[in-house]
Amino acid sequence: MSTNAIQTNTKWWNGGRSPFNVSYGKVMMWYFLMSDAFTFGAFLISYGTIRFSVNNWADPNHVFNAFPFAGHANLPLAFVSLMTFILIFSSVTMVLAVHEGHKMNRKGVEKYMVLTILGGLAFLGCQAWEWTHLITGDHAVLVNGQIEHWGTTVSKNPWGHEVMHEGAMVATPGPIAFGGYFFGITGFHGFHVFSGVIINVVMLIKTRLGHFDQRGHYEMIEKAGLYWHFVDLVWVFVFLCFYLI
Amino acid sequence: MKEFLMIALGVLVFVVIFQIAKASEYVSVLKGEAKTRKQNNKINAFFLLGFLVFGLIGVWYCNELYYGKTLFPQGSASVEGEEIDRMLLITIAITGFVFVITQALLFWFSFKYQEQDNRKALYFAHSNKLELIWTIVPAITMMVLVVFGLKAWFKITGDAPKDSIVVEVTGHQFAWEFRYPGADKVLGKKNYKLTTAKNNLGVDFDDPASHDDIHVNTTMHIPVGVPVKMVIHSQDVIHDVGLPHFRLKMDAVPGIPTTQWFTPKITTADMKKKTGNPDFTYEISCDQLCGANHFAMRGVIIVETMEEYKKWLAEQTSEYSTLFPAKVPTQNVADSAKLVTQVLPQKK
Amino acid sequence: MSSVATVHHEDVHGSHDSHHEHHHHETFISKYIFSQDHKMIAKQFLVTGIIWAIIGGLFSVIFRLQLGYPEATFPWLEDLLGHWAAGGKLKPEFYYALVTMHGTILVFFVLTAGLSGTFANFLIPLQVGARDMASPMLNMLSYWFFFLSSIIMFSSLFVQTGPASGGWTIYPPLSALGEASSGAKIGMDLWLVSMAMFIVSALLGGLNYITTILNMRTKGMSMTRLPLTVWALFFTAVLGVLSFPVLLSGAILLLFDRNLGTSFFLSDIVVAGKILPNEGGSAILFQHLFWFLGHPEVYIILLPAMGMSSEIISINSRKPIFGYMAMVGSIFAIAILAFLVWAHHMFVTGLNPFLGSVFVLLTLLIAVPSAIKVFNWLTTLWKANIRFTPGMLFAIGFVSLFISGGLTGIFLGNSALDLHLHDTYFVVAHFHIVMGVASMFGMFAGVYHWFPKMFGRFMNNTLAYIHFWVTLIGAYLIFWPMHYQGLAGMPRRYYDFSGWSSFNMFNGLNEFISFVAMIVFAAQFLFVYNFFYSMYKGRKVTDLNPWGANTLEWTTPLNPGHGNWPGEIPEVYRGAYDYAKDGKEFIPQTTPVGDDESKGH
Amino acid sequence: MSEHAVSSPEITFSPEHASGTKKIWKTFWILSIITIAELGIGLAIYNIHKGPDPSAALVLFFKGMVCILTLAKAYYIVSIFMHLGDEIRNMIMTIVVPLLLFVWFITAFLWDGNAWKNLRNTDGGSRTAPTEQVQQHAPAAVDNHEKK
Repeated sequence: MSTNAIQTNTKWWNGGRSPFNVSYGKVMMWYFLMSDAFTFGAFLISYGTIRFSVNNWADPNHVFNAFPFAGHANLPLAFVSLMTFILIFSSVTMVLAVHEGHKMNRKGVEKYMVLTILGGLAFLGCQAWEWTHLITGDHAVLVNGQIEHWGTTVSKNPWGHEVMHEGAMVATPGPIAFGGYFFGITGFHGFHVFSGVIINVVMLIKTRLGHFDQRGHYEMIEKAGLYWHFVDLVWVFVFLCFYLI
Repeated sequence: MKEFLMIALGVLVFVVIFQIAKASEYVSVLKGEAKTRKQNNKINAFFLLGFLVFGLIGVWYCNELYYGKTLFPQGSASVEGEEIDRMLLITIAITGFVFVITQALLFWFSFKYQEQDNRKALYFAHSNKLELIWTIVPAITMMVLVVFGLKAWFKITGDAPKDSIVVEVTGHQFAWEFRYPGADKVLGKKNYKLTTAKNNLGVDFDDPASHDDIHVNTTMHIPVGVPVKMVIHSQDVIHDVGLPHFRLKMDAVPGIPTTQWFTPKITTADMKKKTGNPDFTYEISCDQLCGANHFAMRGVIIVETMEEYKKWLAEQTSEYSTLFPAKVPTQNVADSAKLVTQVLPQKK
Repeated sequence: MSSVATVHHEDVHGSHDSHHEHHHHETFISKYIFSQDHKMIAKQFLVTGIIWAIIGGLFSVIFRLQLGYPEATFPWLEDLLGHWAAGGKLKPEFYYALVTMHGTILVFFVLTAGLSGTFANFLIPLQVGARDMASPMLNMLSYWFFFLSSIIMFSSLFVQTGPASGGWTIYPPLSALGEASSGAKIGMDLWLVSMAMFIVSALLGGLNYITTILNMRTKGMSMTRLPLTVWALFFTAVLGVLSFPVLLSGAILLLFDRNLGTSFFLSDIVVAGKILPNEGGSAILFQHLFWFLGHPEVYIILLPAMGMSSEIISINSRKPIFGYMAMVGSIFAIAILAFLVWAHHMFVTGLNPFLGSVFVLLTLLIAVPSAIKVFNWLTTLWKANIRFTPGMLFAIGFVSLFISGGLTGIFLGNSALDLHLHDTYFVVAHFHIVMGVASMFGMFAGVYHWFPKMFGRFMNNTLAYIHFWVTLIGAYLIFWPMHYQGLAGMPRRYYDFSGWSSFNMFNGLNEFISFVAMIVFAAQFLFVYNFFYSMYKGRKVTDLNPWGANTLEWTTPLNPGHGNWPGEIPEVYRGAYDYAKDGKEFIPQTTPVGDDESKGH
Repeated sequence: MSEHAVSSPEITFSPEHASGTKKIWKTFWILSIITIAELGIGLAIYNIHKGPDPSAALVLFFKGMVCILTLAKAYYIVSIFMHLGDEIRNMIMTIVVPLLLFVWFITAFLWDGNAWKNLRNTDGGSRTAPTEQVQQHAPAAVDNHEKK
C-alpha cells in the first residue's frame, strides 16, 4: 500500500501531523471509496468473466434502444446518454457546491446541493423507467419451436441469436446471466445513487441549519462530494461495460 | 455413569492445578519474585531444549509408525504420478533440511541464551549482508522447485495423447457414473434438460454418436499401459474425482466440463500381489465436500490387461439399445434387459 | 478501572472538530457497553472472541469424537444436540454443520475479530501515541456490527434445518441449492447475512486502524519508528479493507442466486430429480471471488500474530529485533503477494494450466519474505538474554509452528504436488498449524504480554506455563501425524472412513488425535480461568513498565481513562527497539537521543 | 481534565484548492466530449455489426478505444472533481497503487473465463470446438461480438 510510507524523514511522516495534509475524515472516506471500488470491481469483473465464458451476449444496441415517449423508434444508446449526462451534470453541481463551501458561502452551497439532489433523483427516475421498460418488454422468442413472449428478467433473456422461423426472423433465448448482472450491478449502483441522495439531503439540511457555519468549515460537504463523484465514477464503468462493449 | 466419573475426574484435575497455581503465587511472595522468576526461566529453557530433542525423536518415531501406511512404499500406480512422487521427495528433502536446522536453532538459542545475571545481550540490530543471504538463498531454492514443479504440472495437465481412451465421468449426489464412447470413439452429446429417470445422464439420443455409447455405474474398467482421458462432469454440486493411487484429482463442476488423463501402469491384480492385500481396489474418492453423504461417494477403478478390458467392453451393450430396444435392429435383447437394471440410478 | 483522565472524544480529534460541546457522564452503559474508548472496545472484542473460541473449539471436539470413535455412541450427545445426534451418534448432516461452523467461527470470529479486533484496537492508539482511534464512533459501531453478526450466526445454530454445512468456504452450488443439503436452507442465508454484517464490521474497524496509524501518530513517531505490531496491524487492515469487499460481492451474488433466481454461479444442474432452469453461470467464479478474500484472510489472521511475536521476542530477548526494515519490508511483500495468489486454492478446479503456473510462481515467492522473517527472529534470539515470560514462550511457540506450517505450504503451493495433496489431511495439517494454532499462539502471547496493561494485574504464571506446554505439545501431536494421513490421500471432511479400503488403516491414529484434541481443548480452560480470575484477583502491577519495554503504551498510567495520557502525549525520539544499546538495558522511545549515543538503525 | 492541553497528533490543514470554477467547467466539457466520442464509437460498432461482413478486428479496435476513453474520463473525475490531483503525491500513491491490483485481478479472472468457454465448447477437449464460422456469421449478425 504505501511504498512511500517507508521513506524516512520526509517532513510529512514524522508524526504529530497528517502526512497527507488531509483530515482523518477525508482519508477515511478515500479509503472507504477504495474498498467500495473493490466491491464494484468484483461485480464488474465477475460480469466480464461470465461474458468471456459464453459464446454469445446480448447486443446492447438492441437491448437499450428505447426512449420514453418515443414509441418504437430505434434509438440505440440515446436514453443511456441522457442518463450519463444527468450524472455528469450533477457531479459538476456537486463540485460547485464544494467550491462554494470553501468560500463559506452558505447560499451557494444550498443552491448547488439542491441541483445535485435533483440530478440524482432524475437519474434514479431514468433508471426506474429503464428497468420497467426492460422487465415489461414484450419480445417474441422461439422456445422449443414455440413462440413465447418475454421481457428481460433475471431468469429470462430474449436477446439471443435470431433464427428463421415460419418466414420471419425470431430471437432465441440468450444467456440468462445477462439479466442477473444487468439488474444486479445497475441496481447496486442505483442503490449507491439513492444513498448518495439521502446523504446529500442530510447535508443540505445541515447546511440550512447552519451547522457547518458554526463548525467553521464545510468539510462534510466535501466528504459527501467525494462519495457522489465516486458514484459518478462507477457509472462511467457501468456505462462502458453494459452499454458500450 | 462413566461420563460422570470422567467429568468428576477432569474437574478434580483442574482444581488441583488451580490450587497449585495459587500456592505458587504465595511461594513466590515468600521466596521473592526475582528468585522465582529465575527458577521459572531455567525450567522453561530446559523444557524448550527437551522439547527439541523429544520432538525430533517424535518426528522420527512418527515416521517409523506411519510411513508404511502412506502411498509411497507401494509406488505410484500411474506413469504421471511418478513425476509427482519425485517432486514430493525433492520437496521433502529440502523442507526437511530447513525444518531441522531452523527448529534446532530456535530451541537451541532459546536454551543457550536464557537469562543469566552475568550475560549482556548483544546489540545487533541489522546486517544487510545477512538479510541478502537469506533473501537470495530461499529465492533460488524456490525457483528450482518452481521449475521442477511446473515441468511436471505442464506434462500432467497438458493435452492427452491422441491415442488415449476417453471415458466420461459424471458425479452426482452421491455416486459416480461412467460413459464410454463405443466403437466410433465419439461421446454422444448431452443436454442436462433431457435428464429423466431412465436417461439419467441427459444424453441426447438424437445425436447418432450416442448410439454406441456404453454407460456403467460406480465401477470403471481401464486397460493398463494406455493413457486414459477422463472428461469430467457434475450434475448437481461440485464433486472431485480423487485418485490417490494415481496421484491425481480433478473437480467435477456443473456446467463446466473438466478433464484429466493418466497412464495406469499396475493392474489391480498386480497391485493385490504388490501390497499383499487380496482386497485391494483402486478407489475414486470424492474430495470436494458435496453434501451429507460426501464420505460415501465411492467409485471403483479396475485396471486390467488390454485383453481383459476388450473382453469386458465387448460384453457391454450400448445404452441406446437398452433404452430403445425397438429401434435397434438385431440385438441380444436378453442381455439388454439385464443391463437396464444397472443403468437405472442406484439410490444410496 | 478508575478513570484517571477522561478526555472526551472531540478533544481527541483535534481542533477542527471541537466545536460542539457536550459533556457526557460515564454511566455503566457508556463505559462498558456502548463505550467509545478503544481500550474498552478491545476488551469487548477479546471477551467475545474468547466465548466464540470456546464454542468453536467445542464443535471440533464433538466432530473429533465421531472421527476418533466412529463405532461408539455417546448418549449425552443426544441430550446436547437433540435429533442431530439421535441415539448418541452424530448425523452426517450435523457433522458437516459442525465442521463448517468450526471453520467459520475460528477463522472469522476468533482469529479475525478476536485477534486483530482486540489488538488493533488496544495497541494502535497506545503505541502510536493517540488519545483514541480516528473515529471512536465508527470504532464502537465496528464492535456492534460484529456483535450483530455473532448473534445472527449463533441463531443459525438453532434453526430447524441446521446451520450452514457446506464448509467454511461455502462453495456453491452446494451452498446455493436448498435441495442439495439441509444446511443450504435457511441456515445458509443466515450465514451470508451474518457475514455481510461481519464485513461491515471489518471495514469500519480497518478504515479506522489505517487512518489512525497514518494520521494520529504523535510527534516524532515517524513510520519507521513504529513498533512492528503496528506495522503488522496496519497491513492487516489494508488487506481487510481491500479484500473483504470482494467477499461481500460474492456473498451478495450468492444471496441473489439463492433467493432471486439469478444464475451467477449455477449452470446445468439437476438436483433431487429437478431440472433447474439456470444456465451460463460458473460455480468456479465464486471460488475466485471467495479466495480473492480468502487468501488475504489467512494473512489477516497471521500478520497480527507475527507483529506481536516480533515485539514480544525483542522485548524478552532484551535485544533489538533483528532487521527492523527487513521485517517491515517482508510484511509489505507478504501483503502484496497475498492479493496475487488466490487461485492456488483452485489448482484442481479445471483452472487453465498456464494461468495456474503463474499462480505457482507467485505463491512460492511468499516463501522468501517468510524466510526473512524466520531468520530475523532466529538472529534476534542469538546472543540474547532471554526471559521466558508466558508471552515469550508463546511467541517462540509461534515461530516454531510458523516454520512447521510454512514449510508444508511449499508442498501445497506447487501445483503438481497439489494434485495429490489437495483437500487431504495434509491441507488440514498445514493450515491448522500455520494459521490456526500459530495465530492462536500469537493471540495468547499478546494476551499474556499485554494483560498487565489491560487490567493492571498479572496473570498467574504457573497456569500459563502449564497451558503453554500442554498446548504446544498437543498441537504437534494432533497435527503432525495428519501429514501422513494426507500423504496417504485421505480426504478431509469425511464423516467416516470405514467404507474405504484405501483409507481405513488410520483408525488407531484418528482415535489418538481425537483424544489429544480433547485434552488440549480442556487445557484451554486453564487460560480462560486464569484470564477471568486474574482480572479481579491477579497479582497487582506495581511497576508501570513491568517488562522493561520501550513502546509508548507503558508510559500511560496504570488504568488510563479515555484519552490514554493524563497530560501531554509524549513525544517520540527513537525507534521502538533500542534494547541493549550503549550498555543500557532498554531506552524508551520517549528518551531523547543523547549526544554520546552511538548510531542505531 | 482541562489541565492537559490537548496536543492532538493531527494538525489542522489548509485546503488550497479553491482556485475558481473555470477548471470545473473545463472538465465538464472534456467529459462531455469524451462521452459523445464514446457514443459515436458505440454507434459505429452497431453499424459494423449491421453491415454485411462485420470485421472482428475492427470491432475489437473500437472497443479498445472506448476502454481508453473511459479511463480518461475516470482520470478527470478523480483528479479534478475529487481533487485528488491537488493532494500531495504520497496520498495519490496510496490510492493509485492498490488499484493496480486490478490489473492482475482482471487478467486472471477473464483468462479463466475464457478457459471455461473453451472447455465448454470442446466438452473438456473431447470434441472439436464449433467453428468460428458459426459464431461469426450468426443470422442477422446480431449478438456475435465475440471478445476473442
